[in-house]
Order: sequence, then structure tokens, then C-alpha cells
Amino acid sequence: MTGNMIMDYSLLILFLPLVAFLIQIFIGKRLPRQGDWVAIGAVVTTLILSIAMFTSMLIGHEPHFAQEASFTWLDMGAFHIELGFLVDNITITMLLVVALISTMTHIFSIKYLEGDIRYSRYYAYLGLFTFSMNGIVLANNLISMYMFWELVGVSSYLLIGHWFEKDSAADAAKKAFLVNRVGDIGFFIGIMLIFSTLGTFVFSEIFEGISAGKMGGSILTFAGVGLFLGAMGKSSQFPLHIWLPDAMEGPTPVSALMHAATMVAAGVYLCVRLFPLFTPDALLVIAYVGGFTALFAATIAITQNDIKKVLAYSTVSQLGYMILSVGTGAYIAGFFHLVTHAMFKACLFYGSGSVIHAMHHALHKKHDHEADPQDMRNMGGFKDKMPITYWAMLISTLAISGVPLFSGFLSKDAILAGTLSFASHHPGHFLLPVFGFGAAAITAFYMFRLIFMTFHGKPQMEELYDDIHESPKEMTFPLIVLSSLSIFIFYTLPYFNPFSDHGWFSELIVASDAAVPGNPSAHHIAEGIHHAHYTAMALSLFVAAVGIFLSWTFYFKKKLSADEWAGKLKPMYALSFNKYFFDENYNRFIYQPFLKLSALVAHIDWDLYDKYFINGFGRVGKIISFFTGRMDYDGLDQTIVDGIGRSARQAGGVLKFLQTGRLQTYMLFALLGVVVIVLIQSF
Amino acid sequence: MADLAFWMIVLLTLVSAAIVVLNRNLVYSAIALLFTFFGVAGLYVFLWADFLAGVQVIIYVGGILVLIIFGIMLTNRITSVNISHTSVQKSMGGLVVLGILSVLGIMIFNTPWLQTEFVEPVQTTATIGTLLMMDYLLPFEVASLLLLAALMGAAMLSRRNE
Amino acid sequence: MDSLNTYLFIAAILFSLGLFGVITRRNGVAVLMGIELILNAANLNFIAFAKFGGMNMSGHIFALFVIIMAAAEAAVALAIIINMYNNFKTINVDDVQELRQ
Amino acid sequence: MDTSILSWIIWIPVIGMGAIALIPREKVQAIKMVTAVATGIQFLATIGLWTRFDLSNGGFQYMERAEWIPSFNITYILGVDGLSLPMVILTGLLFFLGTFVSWNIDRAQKGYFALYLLLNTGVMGVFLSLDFFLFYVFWEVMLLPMYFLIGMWGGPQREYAAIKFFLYTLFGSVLMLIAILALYFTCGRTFDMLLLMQTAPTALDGVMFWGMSAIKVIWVMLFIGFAIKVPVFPFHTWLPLAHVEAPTAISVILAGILLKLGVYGILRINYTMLPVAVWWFAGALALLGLINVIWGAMCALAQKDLKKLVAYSSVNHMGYLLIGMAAVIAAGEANGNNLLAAQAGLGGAVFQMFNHGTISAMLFILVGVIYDRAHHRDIEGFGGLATSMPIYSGIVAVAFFAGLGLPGLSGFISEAMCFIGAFPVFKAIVIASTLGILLNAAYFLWAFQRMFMGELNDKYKNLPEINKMELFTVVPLLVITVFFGIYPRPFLDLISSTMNVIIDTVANMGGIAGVF
Repeated sequence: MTGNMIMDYSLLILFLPLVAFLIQIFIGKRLPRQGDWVAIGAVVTTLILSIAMFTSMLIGHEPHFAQEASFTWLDMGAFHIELGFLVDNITITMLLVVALISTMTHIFSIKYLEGDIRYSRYYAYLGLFTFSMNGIVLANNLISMYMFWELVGVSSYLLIGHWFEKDSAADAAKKAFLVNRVGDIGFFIGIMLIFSTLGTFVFSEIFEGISAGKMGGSILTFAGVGLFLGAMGKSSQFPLHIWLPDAMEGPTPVSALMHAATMVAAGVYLCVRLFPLFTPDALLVIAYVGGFTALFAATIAITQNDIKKVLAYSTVSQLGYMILSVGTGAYIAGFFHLVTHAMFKACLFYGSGSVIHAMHHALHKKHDHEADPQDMRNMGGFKDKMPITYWAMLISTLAISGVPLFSGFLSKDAILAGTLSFASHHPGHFLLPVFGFGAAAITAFYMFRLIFMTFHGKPQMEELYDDIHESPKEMTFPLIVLSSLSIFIFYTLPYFNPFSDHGWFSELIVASDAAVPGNPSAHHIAEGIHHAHYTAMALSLFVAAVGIFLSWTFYFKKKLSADEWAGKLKPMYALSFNKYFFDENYNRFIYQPFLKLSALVAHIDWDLYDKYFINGFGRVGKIISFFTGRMDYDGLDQTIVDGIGRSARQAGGVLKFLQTGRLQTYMLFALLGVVVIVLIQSF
Repeated sequence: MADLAFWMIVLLTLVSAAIVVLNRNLVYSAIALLFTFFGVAGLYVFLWADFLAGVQVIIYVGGILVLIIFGIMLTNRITSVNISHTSVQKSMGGLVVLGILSVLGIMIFNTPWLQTEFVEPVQTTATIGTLLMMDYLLPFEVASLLLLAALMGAAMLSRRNE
Repeated sequence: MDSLNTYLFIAAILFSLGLFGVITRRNGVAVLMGIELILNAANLNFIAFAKFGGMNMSGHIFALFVIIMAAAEAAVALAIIINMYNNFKTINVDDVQELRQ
Repeated sequence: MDTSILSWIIWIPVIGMGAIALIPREKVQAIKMVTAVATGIQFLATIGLWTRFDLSNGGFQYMERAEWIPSFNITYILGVDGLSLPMVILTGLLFFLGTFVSWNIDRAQKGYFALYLLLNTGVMGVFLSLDFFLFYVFWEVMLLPMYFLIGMWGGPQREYAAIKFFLYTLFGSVLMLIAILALYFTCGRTFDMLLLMQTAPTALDGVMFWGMSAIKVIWVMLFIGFAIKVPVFPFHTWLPLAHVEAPTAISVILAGILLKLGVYGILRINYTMLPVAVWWFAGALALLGLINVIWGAMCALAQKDLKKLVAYSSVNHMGYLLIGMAAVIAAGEANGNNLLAAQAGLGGAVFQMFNHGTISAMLFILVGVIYDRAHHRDIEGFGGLATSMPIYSGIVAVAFFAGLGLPGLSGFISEAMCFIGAFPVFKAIVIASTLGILLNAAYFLWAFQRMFMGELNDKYKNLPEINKMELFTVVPLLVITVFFGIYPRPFLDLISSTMNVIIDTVANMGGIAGVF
């Protein structure tokens, strides 16, 4: 495939969803089937195009393939901005992932959202979302990345708030946008720091500038941390993770799209793209934030009962992994995990969507509007009723838990190897692998808890059980596709070793060296990972086994009672169950005080400053004019003027006859005036 | 001789003008005004304005003065013996007028008037006629319009409104 | 005798007398006579300037117009006076004191 | 170019006004049509200006010059450059659209539209006149119709609002007048701005007023005069009141154009005539910008009245602009000749002027739409309107997103340019003011949520959807916002030559700024 074709394809991939969006938003309602075929047609076309690009990448087999194109967006002389695309192997892979997940979401939504009042709107927003994400993926500069970044925020706002009649959905949408904006502030400051030092927004020029030593030291660290802050917001890293679980208020397919391929992936993608500019200090921050988030979110996921909430925290935790890997330098492993995670996490969400869909219909039939269709405590034993969903979710769960033969094993292993290698070089940072392995164990535990509670054991609501049915084809099709893609083979081709991540991915997608002088080279990092590979594999297998075993004893065999243990570890349980009270504390210590402060400011502005100070001028003016009025009237007028007047009255008894009403008198005085003036003038 | 005639005419003009403004009897005033007009006409003659002198006599004496006398007749009962009237603020008025006069006089005698050599006119009437029809045609027409308006206005005003 | 100043001064006296009449006379017709005197004074000035300004005939034209004006003015003024007489039964201007305080 | 198109642009509304004066007051439709035609022709003429504007020329074009009062050296000079042209076009557009926004004015239409056209002339005159005296005359001409338009056709507190607006701005214009006279007498008795731009810096050098440098005194007096219009922080309280009480179309004009007059004045007069003082004041300007951003945003966050929220959002948005304006000193010697930052900052500020003009106009029109239907503007009093008025809420959503600086809509680019430009010089201030980005989003989204999301309030189930006339007024603004958001280049090409001239003027003064 030639370079031109690549560019044309990329443009098409970028703009087709936008066209679909525009068609849907303006005339969607008037089209047959509310125009969902427009949206689906558009994404399927992008999928085909992405596959074409991807195959050409595989055939071409150029690890350092890169193609750029740009145009002048604005130009004021010295200040000019070029926007453009960068297409390399990472981009092509990411485009495929986005197109694939987006297509699956579109297909899945046909039935899931059937009969929704804003069906065409929904498809429109999906198109916008896909467009924005593709924009991020294709960007070759910070400005267009930032722009699409915010557009992703908006589309997530619109989709999370799809059912805006529910206050919780409206709240969640707003929260998602605002929390993301917090990150975006950091992102923007980072951009400004870089631009004010290097004068460019284009990645390659930035990297060149940094390698040339034009920017470095603490400024670069700050810039890096700022940019990472943006990633933290989008990828929902601690402490900006709070929006993501709430975002479950959106329709489930949206969650799948958002958590697998678009929104949250954007943060990781940003780190991957910008990896060369992070300084060691910035990377350390990234590593710790990521590692901590991985563990922290996992501990919350253990105790959640809402099936989507579990998956949400699991996403946060997995994103933590990816960020951790960026921090340790093994960012290609992080990207690898991004790709594999996209498949199995989307599959898990579709699975949960399928379950919720079934529950919803069953509840609807029973006219039960009280029970929560998402609560796992109302499920159980769905395995026989929903075999396809069950198997798909099981495969994905095995993948996410890091069981060999599945994709998650490969990528997770690479990340953990990266942390191990990092820790071996920097023994002071031993916590990073601890975070990683700890999270791995807990992940295995809670994911199997989900499987066991939902699909195994006795049905918890017997009355519903008979009405639970497997979902229609439109919903099972994505499940089948994505669960198949969670098998190792797709990532190791053309090799078949399930224990080695050696394959097309590792061959075609290669790390570039850090631009910051002093950072370890890509080769060096790859070496370290290779070195730690087997240790990591053994350890991760062990922790995964422990997690699965514990889960099995608690929730399958019920040898140990979960409730009893919860009672024993009450404080910890409470912390975890309540998500460490983050929302409450943010609310109490940030939002409410700030709203109060705003009210105070408004009060000061309007009721004090304006009313007393500004109007004070008016009032003082009034008082002064009152006094001057008094002085004028009582003092000047009554005493002096009237004094003159009074004295004049006596004399003026005569003078008043001046006003005789006789024109001739007036004329006389006018003439007198003339004479006087002439006399005065002549002197 | 000419000098004597000149001063006689001046005297006639001024004295009769004084009578106009000072005499208590309106009819006397009107008759004095007649002499003033004649005097002024005479002065015009001295100033080589023969045409104007004629006009002065015809219009002022023949027109305006007759009008004034009619005015007196119409507004006073002719039968009443004393068609007289009083004056007011004579002293004050006299003072001011004297002031004005002195101011004017000072001005007249202190101003170096621009004078050019006297050229004896060939024929004043013809020149005036040419000027009126050529250079001053528009004012001439306006003046006729003014006269028409005055005519109509006077008729309008003096009509009894029933 | 035959100097500009003489004529001007004669005109000034005539003017002052007219003015005096305008100011002091109570009878409207008398006031009108005063005005005629003033106009005559003005005319005299015009003619005098015309003669001593090189026999410039424009002065004559102006005088002519003044005479026309005077005629019109006299007609209108007398109409007013007669009207006034019809309304107030007097032509004494100071009896008509609508402007009085 | 020897045309008198600028005069036509200024005086067309007056012709319209004359025509309205001749129409009997009962023929309301005819009055409206005359207004629409007059403003429409004016708008087309401004577009015509643009099409034949020489982009590479940073100076004044379409100049007109005529004697006016020669004894005081007062001349009638008109001209347009890259700074005023966008404003002129914006004025033409908003007055044209404003006519249709005013379509529902229900009393004394004759007076309303006549004053409206007079206001139009005043505003155009300020943007186009290059003689200080003429400038001042137009400035005052603009004030009076505004007073009556607010005071007679406004809301319940209209008289208070009108008198406050009037006194506040009058105070400013008195200071301005003093400054103008000071310039007149110290710089060779001329009101010609072009001449003053050349002579003022040298003529004022070393002159002292009451022991202070004359340049500073005059600068500050002019600045306060203009700052009241902008409005800059301590002088902003007339704005919410006037905006809230004014009829919709007048709010649109107020927010869209009148606020820009202040900024325009600062850039046109303070920056080019007394560039030295810019160096002295830039820091304070940026700081005031920061305060405007944060203060305005926090006040907006606390508002219950939608129109007041939008009004405070103007305060907030003007803050970005001030920060961008301060960036001009980046181009000076002392700041490493950072021409790039200066261009970004100043260009951003001017772009922000235009964008705020379109966006806030849109917001006010939209507020007017809901007010016409529900007869109140209490944010808490609505709820779920997105269900009953989907098109309207869609448009409001876009307008709000434009207001909060969403990429893809024009507001983002100008805000970003302001920040990027000011960053190298005022790092701390810019970083602090980026908080505004967040607050901005917070108050708009919160308001949106309270009004349009959630359960539909039964009271408003049958609110009619936005009608064609209203759509006609909003859609052009929407299109402009989106177009410049995607492709800002035409606009920046239009202004950049002039911006470079201003930057040069200010930057060259950097050398002596230290001494000063």
C-alpha cells in the first residue's frame, strides 16, 4: 500500500464516522430504522479500511514505518500551527482496535437500545465518539490531540447522559466531563510549557528538540507530569478515577466502547505516543500513579455487587497496569495490554450487557420495578440459560486473570516483567512490582467472583429464572468475535508459543528511544524485560492461581463464607465497599466548600461590593448633593442670595417696575447695554 | 449759495424730525414728517441721487405718509379735538439716545473712511435700471414677492374677524 | 459741507431722533413714524457712502430696497395697529401690556 | 481606494431612522422592515469591505478625510484596519440579527427601532472614526440610545439598571475626555489619531502631571474609561444588571459589541498611542485578567438566573482576553523577542473579541427564547426541557459548549491562543487562570443539567419548540462559531498584518520602558 493510499484511508477512517454523525443528527429521525444503518455502514466501512491497512502493515513488515502529512491551520507570521496526521504501526493497530470495538458496539446496540426514544441520537453520538477517538489516534501534534481529546470528553458526556431523565445519569455525565477537565488543565499547561520552550506542537519536532537539549530538567518534568495529568483524567487514574464508575450510568454498549477502545484508552495512548519526552522523574510519577491505581481499584472491585461496577473498577485497575508499564519504560507492553484488554474488556461488558438485558426483560415481565437488574446478588446459575454469554465471559475472564493460552497472559506478563526489571535496576522502587502482582492476584479473585456469582450456583431470584433467555444474535455475535480475539494465537502469529509474546506485535511495534538524554534506551529496556520474562511468568501464574483458588473456595464451593470474612475485616470491607469514601470526601471537602465559596463570592460581588461600594458612590453623591443642596438653599440661597434679594426687594420695589411689559422699556435697556458695551470696549 | 441751501435743508430735516418725535399732537407730527421726507430728498439731490430723491418723494410722501395719516384718522375719533398723545421715560430715553448719538459720532469722526475719487455719474436712473434687471434681479423679484405678501398680510390683519 | 462725515453725522442725528421716538412714544402710529426716521437715516448713509465711494450705484439699489421694505413695513404695521385698535380700543402701546409681570 | 463606503456604513442607519420618523407609529411592520433593510444593507456593505480588503496591509484602508471644525483641528477621518474590520463586520451582523430578535417588542416600536438605529450608528462610528473628537462624539452618541433602550424597554428593574449603566459609563467617558484633551494640548493640538500615534510617544516624553509621568496618567485614565466598558474586574457590576434588565436584542448588542468597544479602545488608543505604558501596565493587566476569569466564573457558578449567569460568563471570558492582550510585551527585547507569543496572545485576544461577540450573542438570544416562553429565567425552575424542546436544547448545548471553550468551536482557539501567548511572560498567572477552564465548564454544564436534564417539569411539557424566526437569528452565529472553530485561518489572516503593526509599536518601546 502506498503512502498516499494510507493517508486517504486514514482520512476516510477519520471522517466517515463524522459524516454518519452529521447525517444522524440532522435527518436521522426521518430515515427508515432511524438511520442506524447509516452509522453501522460507516463504521463497518472504517473497519474494512482498517483491516486493509492492517494487512498491508503485516505484509509490508516494516517496523519503523511512519507517514506524516500536515496542512497549515493558522498562520500569523511567527505564530503558525500545522495540523497533521501521523500514521505508523501503532496508529494502524489502534485504528483497527477502535474500528473493531466501535463496529461491535454498533451491532450490539441494535437490540440493546431497541425502542429507545433517542435511538438515532444515540447512534449519532457513537459516530462522534469514534471520530474523536480516531482523531486522537491519528494526531501528530499536541494541539489536534488536545482538540480531539476534548471532543472525546464531550461525546462521553453526551453518551453517559444518554438517559438524562435520570438524575444520576445527568450527574455522572457532568462529573465525567468535569473530572476530565481537571486533567485537561494539566494537559494544557504541559502543552504550553512545551510550546513556549520549543515553539512547536509536532511530536517529532518536540522529540528532536529535546534530544538536542533545548528543553530538559525540571521544566520538562513538569511538562511531562502536566501531560500525564491529562492522561490521568481520561484514563481515570487515582485520584481522578471517580468519574469512571459513575459513567456506568450510560448504556452498557457505551461502557464497552468507552472502556475498551475509546475514552480511557486515549490516556494510555497519549502516554505511549509521548513516551520519549518523559523525564525519569516524570516516569517515576507515572509508574507510581499507575501501580497504585492498579492495586487500589482492584481492592474496591472485590466488594462491589453491581456487575458493571465490578467491571468498571477492573478497568481502572487494568488501566493502572498500562500506565505502570509506561512508567517503567516498557510502554510497548502497556500498548500491547491496551490492545488485548480492549478485546476482553469489551467482551466482558457486552457479556454483562447481555446479562442485564436478560434480567431487565425478565423483571419487566414480572412487573418488578424494585429489583436492580445489575445486582449480582439477584443472579446466579445463568450458565445453562445463557451458554454463549457464559462461555464468552469465561474466556475473557481467563484472559484478564492472566491465564496462559489467552491474550491477557501475554500482555500482563510483559508488563510485570517490565516492573520486575525496573525494580531490579532501582531496588528502591520495589513497591512497583508489589503493586503489579498484588493487583494481578486480586483481579483473578474478583473476576472469578463475578463469574461464579452470576453464572454458577443457585439462582437467587427463582421467580425470574425461567424468564432468563440467551440474547439475540446481534448481541451474541460481538461476544463470539471478541472472545475469540482473546485467545493468544491472534497475537503471537506467525508463531504458536503461548508462553512467549513473540509474534507480529513484538516484531512490528517497536519502542522508540526516549528523547530525554539519560533515559535508558529502548534496547536496554527490552533486554531487561526479556531477562525478567520467566520470573515474571512464574510469579504471575502463581498469583493468578491463588486468586482463582480463593475465589473458587469463597464463591463456588462456599467453603468459606464471604459475609463472615467481611464481618471479620469490617473496617477494610467498609472502606472497599464504599470506594474509600472518595466521592463523599470530594463532595465534603472540595465541591461543597467551593460552591459555598462561589456563593459567597457572588454575594460579595452583588450584595456587598455592588450594593454598598459602587452604589455607595451614588449614595455619597446623594448625601453630598443633599448637603450642597442644603448649603445652597439654606446657606447661599436663603442667607446670601435672599439677603441680597431682601435688600433688593426694598430697592427693587422700584426696580420691579423695570418689568413693565412695555417693549419700549426693554428696548431702552437693550440700547443702554449697547452703549455700555461700546464704552467698555473702547477702554 | 449751495452751501446755504444745503444747511437750510439740513436744518429743515432735523428740526422737522425733532418735531415728529417731540410734538404731542399726532397730526402735527405727521405733517412734520412730511417736511423731514422732503428734506431727506433734498439731501439726496446733493448726493447726486436724483432718481432716489424722486422715489423718496413719491413713495414716502405719496405713499407711506398718506398711509400714516389714514392710520391716525382711523384710530382716533376725528371729532375729538385733542388728537394728542403723551410720551414716557423721556429723560431716561433722552439720555440713552444721547449716549448712542455720541457713540455714533465718535465712531464717525474717528473712523478713517475709505473714500475714492468722485466720478460724476452719467445717468443714474438708467444705471439703476440696468442693475436691477441684471445684477439684482433676484432681490428685485423677492422684493416684489415681499410687497405682495405685505399686501395680503395687511389685508388679512386689518379684516374684522367675524 | 460736502464731506462724508457731515452726511453721516446728519444721519446719526436723524437716527437718534427716530430712536428716541421709538422708545418714548406711547402711540403706535408715532412709533411707526420714528421707525421711518430711522430708515431714512439708514438710506442717507447708503447714498452718502455711494457717493463718496466712487459713485457706486449698489448703494442706490440698497436704498431703493429699503424704501420698498419701508413701504411694506408701514402697511403691515398699520394693519397691526388697526387690528390692535379693534381689539383693545387703544393704540397706546403701553396699554397693551400682556408681557407685564 | 477612493470611496465613501465607510461613511455610508455609518450613516445608513440614520437614513433608516429618518425613514422611521416619517412612518406613522401604527405601521409597526413597516418600521421593522425599514430597520431590517437598513441594517441588512449595512451588513452587506461590511461584507463588501472584507472582500476588497488588502490582507497584507497592516495600516488603515478605505480612508476618508474631510474638514469638520478646522479652527480646533477637528477632522472627519474614517478608516478601517485589521483590528476594526472584524468588529465592524460583527456589528453589522449582530445589528442585523438583532432586528429580528427585536421582532416581538410590543410597545413603542417606533421609538425603539429609531433608537436602535441610532445606537447602530454610534457603534459603527466608534469603530471607524480615526479622529479622537469624532470618536468621542460617537462614543457618547452610543450611550444615550442605550440608556433609553434599557430604561424604557427593559425588565422590572430597568430604570435602576439604566441609570446605573449610564452613570458608570459616563464616569468612564469623562475620564476619557480628560485624557483626550490632555493629549490634544500636549501633542500639538490635534485630534487626528494617525498623527497622535506618531507624535504622542515623543511629545509626552518627560512631561509630568502632578508629579507623575503624563504617559502613565493618561494611560490609566483612558484605561479606566475603557475598562468600564470591557468590564474589568472592579468596574464590572453594571454589567450583570444591565444585561439582565435589557431587552433581549439589547443584551445581545451589549454583550456582543459594546463590551468589545472597551477592548477595541485599549488596543486602538492605549496600545498604539502610548505603547510605553503598556510595558508598565501589562503585568497588572494580566492580573486583572486572572481576577476577571476566576471572579466571573465563581459568580456565574452561584447564579440562579440564567441571564445573569450568561452575563457573568462575559466577565469570565473577557478575562482570557485581557490575559492575551498582556502577552504583547513578549515581543520586546526584555522578553527575548518572543514574537510568536505576542502574535498568539494579541491575535487570540482579538479573535476572542469576535468569538465572544458571536457566542455570547447566541447565548443571550437563547435565553430570550426561553424567557419568551416561560416568562422566567430561574435555572432551578426548569428541568428536563431536553425532552420537550429537543432542537432548542441541542442548540443551547452547542452554545454552552462553545462558551466553555470546546475544541471544534471558535471559543477554544482564541482562549488557547491567549493562554499560549501569555504563558512565556506570565507563567504563574496563566497557570492560575487555567482553573477558569474548569470553572467555565462547571457552571455551564451545571446549568445545562439543571435546566435540560432530569425529569421533565410538568409545567413546561407543552412549551413550543424554537420557531423559524429565532432559528434564523441563531443559526448564522452557530455556523460562524463552528466554521472558525474548525478553520480559523481566514479570520487570523484578516487581522494578522495589523496585529504585527501593533506588536511592533509596543515591542519597539521595550528599550526605553526600563528607563521609564
